Amino acid sequence: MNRTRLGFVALIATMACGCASMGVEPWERDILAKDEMQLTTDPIEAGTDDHIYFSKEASSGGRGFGGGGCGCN
Amino acid sequence: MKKRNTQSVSTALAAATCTLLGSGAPVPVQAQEDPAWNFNTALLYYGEDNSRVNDYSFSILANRLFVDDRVLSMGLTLDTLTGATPNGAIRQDVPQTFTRPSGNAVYTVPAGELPLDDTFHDTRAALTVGWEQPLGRLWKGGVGFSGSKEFDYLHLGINGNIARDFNKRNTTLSAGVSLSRDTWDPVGGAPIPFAPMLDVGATGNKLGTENKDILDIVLGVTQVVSRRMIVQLNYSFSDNSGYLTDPYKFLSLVDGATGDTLTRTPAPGAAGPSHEFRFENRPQARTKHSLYGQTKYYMNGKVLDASYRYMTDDWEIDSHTVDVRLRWPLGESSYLEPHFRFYTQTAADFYRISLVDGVELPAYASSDYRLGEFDATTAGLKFGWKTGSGNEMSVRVETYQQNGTIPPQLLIGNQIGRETYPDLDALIVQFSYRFSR
Amino acid sequence: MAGGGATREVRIEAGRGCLIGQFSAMASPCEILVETSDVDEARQLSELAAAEAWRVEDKFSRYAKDNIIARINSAAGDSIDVDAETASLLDFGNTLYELSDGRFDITSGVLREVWTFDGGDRLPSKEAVKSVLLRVGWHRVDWQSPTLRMEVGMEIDFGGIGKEYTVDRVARQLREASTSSALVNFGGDLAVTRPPTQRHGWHVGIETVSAQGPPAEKVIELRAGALATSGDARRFLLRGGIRYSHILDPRSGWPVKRAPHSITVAADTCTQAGMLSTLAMLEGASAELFLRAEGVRHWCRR
Amino acid sequence: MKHRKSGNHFPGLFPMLVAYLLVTTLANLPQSVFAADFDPDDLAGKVVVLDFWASWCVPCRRSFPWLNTMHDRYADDGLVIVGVNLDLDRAEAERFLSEFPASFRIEYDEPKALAKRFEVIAMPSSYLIGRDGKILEQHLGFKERKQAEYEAAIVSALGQTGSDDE
Repeated sequence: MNRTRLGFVALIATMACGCASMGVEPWERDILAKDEMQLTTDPIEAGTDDHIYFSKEASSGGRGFGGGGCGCN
Repeated sequence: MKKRNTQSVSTALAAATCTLLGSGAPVPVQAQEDPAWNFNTALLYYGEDNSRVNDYSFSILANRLFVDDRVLSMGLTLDTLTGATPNGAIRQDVPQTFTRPSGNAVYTVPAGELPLDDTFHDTRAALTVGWEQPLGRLWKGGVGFSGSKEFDYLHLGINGNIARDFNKRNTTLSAGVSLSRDTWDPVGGAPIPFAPMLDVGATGNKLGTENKDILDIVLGVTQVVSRRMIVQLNYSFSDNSGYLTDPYKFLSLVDGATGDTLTRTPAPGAAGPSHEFRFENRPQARTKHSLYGQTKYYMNGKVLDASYRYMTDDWEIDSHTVDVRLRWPLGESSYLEPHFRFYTQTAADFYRISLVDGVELPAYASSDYRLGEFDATTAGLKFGWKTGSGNEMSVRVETYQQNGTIPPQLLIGNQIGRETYPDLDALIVQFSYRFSR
Repeated sequence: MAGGGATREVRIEAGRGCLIGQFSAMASPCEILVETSDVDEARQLSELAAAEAWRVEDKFSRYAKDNIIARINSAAGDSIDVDAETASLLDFGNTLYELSDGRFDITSGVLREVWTFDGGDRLPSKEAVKSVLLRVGWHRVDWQSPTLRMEVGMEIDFGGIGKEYTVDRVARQLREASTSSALVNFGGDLAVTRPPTQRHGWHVGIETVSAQGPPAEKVIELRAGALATSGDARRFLLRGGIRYSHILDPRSGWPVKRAPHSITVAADTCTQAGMLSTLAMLEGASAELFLRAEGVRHWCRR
Repeated sequence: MKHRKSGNHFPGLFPMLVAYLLVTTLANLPQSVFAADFDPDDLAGKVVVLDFWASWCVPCRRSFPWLNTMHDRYADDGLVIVGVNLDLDRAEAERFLSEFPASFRIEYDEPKALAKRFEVIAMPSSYLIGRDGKILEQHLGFKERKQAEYEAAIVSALGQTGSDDE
């Protein structure tokens, strides 16, 4: 199990330091500033989806915390 | 000014102005500063086929915006759940009778049908409160509290997160931690692991309440790739410990050769189960790792939102999730958003269809189909539009289908051919309305 | 009501995304922002607005020698019959007098004979104030519409009502004359004729005290209705560390104590917004209490 | 008994990484080239506030009312406020200005030469330049609660003590 855990953390590390050169100038963020370009555009829909899938499947979260908090059976 | 009831001056003044100007104002005043409040409300219907679970829920998320991007967010969700869920027993060629969790009544399931517990009725209220603010120019932090109460379940949690921007805000590293304590107070009490289901009135097989603690840690990196594309990668670790069993689920105790559930007769004069059932038992700990990648890509007006999640845990469940949405603008003020999601998972190592009589009990066992092996697909469409005064409404309709397979080696004797994975076909309809004050 | 005198002409300027008609009336710069690119329409509406503003100014200015106000204030005790518009303003003044328990009084103009608010520190003597007070008080006036009779030396001044009343009348005429949305702005008292279509709302900057710190310039987005501001940071007296606002309580003849520097109110019409902000100022220290009790959208600057 | 599904599900992260690398190559677009028609050095002798802004940037929108007030209050004392627009689409800037009119001077830095010369790393960024042309202060972002500090810096740059208001 800790083999996969190491794999994940290594991957994040490469992503993080490999990114120094990538990106845009501060004045080129017009598109990224649009509402529809935010990573979570509809927090309530994301919440209800997380809740439905938490109660119907064995995995949860990923985008944010694990969700749950219910005795959904 | 003499103490008067409220609004007496302005109402008298409105009348006087009306006579002075010869007419009232055509449209009442609409003046607002930068909106201080953003509201996001939603009504959701989730319904499964053949009278299984139905859920109506109302949610509201209110964000109070303070100067310099400091935000107080408060969320409330109210759910009413009704319908029936599989109770864990296998089908039989004869009717089967079960004792209700309360222990003071029985219910009977016709021959050949998947046994469902139809007493499933619950209302749930969930509350979240959070505060988020910049910490200096490059740091941002937030803390939050969450709580939810059902008839038999209480959740209390706290969480915190912090993020830092690098290289002109193109790269953001974030970390979040959440701690929660949940308490099960099941109807009739939490059953003793592998205890038999007893007659009405007998309570030797039930204990009291149980609780579980959940620690979630999420580490993430968000990277701007280009003017049109942003990518996020999260690693999350989740450690659950304590009572992870479902108190209302149990397994059929079957004959090793025929695979049929052993029959029993209730004590004279009492009502009780017609067959032998043993309450399930799951491990007291579960450690989950997941890797989540999401990208948003802008194609002159259209926005692609694609994400992939890989999860693995020490219950030997591996899952892959792919989620793709494409927001398609229709003119200036409305959009269409088709949504497709594919999910697949392997079974937990202690997932089984039934317990075999006369064989030593396993350490853990559950026949909860959600721990089984299945694929699920969600396909839907969302239509959103901006109303005149700048608020936004949207409606989405989605179908969610689960198709599972029971590994042949888990089936014994007559179970083969009779026991099939309980496929699920559900409809999700949600209406949401966002406005600011 | 301040007098005319400034040259009476209407200029049309190109605003950004709108055309702006500019003229001056009632001693303040007036603007008509019209959501149109058609210069003729903007000119026609601006001239309509200017004509109405100058009409009301000429009719009710206390500087003019030959209007109804001059005839009333020189009646020396005789009764005078007034026209319908003047009668409606007198009725309105009467209602305000009752609503404010005498704090708002259209006969209090004469107090300016003893008070000049120039930031200096010369306060009038008690006796001087007392003697002028003998000629102040709506309760002394015999008003049976359309006939008005006042004691010798008393004067009527529609200064507290005139500008907001004019903004509302202009807004109504522009609403009837055109489907384009327009913002009527007479020196900070403003009204929207109809909700705009090319923008979410007209943006108006006002000086406020934000809850979290120093006075901030706040941007109000006005889709419909009106805003009026009363109080003025520069017209006060300062003596012995005490700041005397130019808002006088007609019952005592002395400035209202601890009145805010300025109050901006949003309401359905400019007249209501103006009156509510004035009544709040007259409340002095409890201005905000009054506005909150009345459930009025307001921004106070202390 | 351990049961594992045969390997027909995704072999881990491969598809995600390929998409990721493919797209980054398309990311760099050609820049349009116009000579910048404004140079702050022409304003020597004046106290200058150079404010880089864009229409889509929310904190920039919040700074406009304050910049207007500063212009109205100190323009006669020798303060020149120049709002340098960095929008990539000029029409967006003009639509913004029709909603949030600016009483101070607006310039357009099409080739972003000025932005690069001042090494703008945040939006908005404002630079307080003394009469001698030296940069006295740089403010990254706009904090509404710091307006008094920003104003104090301008006043001291103008060489005045205390504003004539209260």
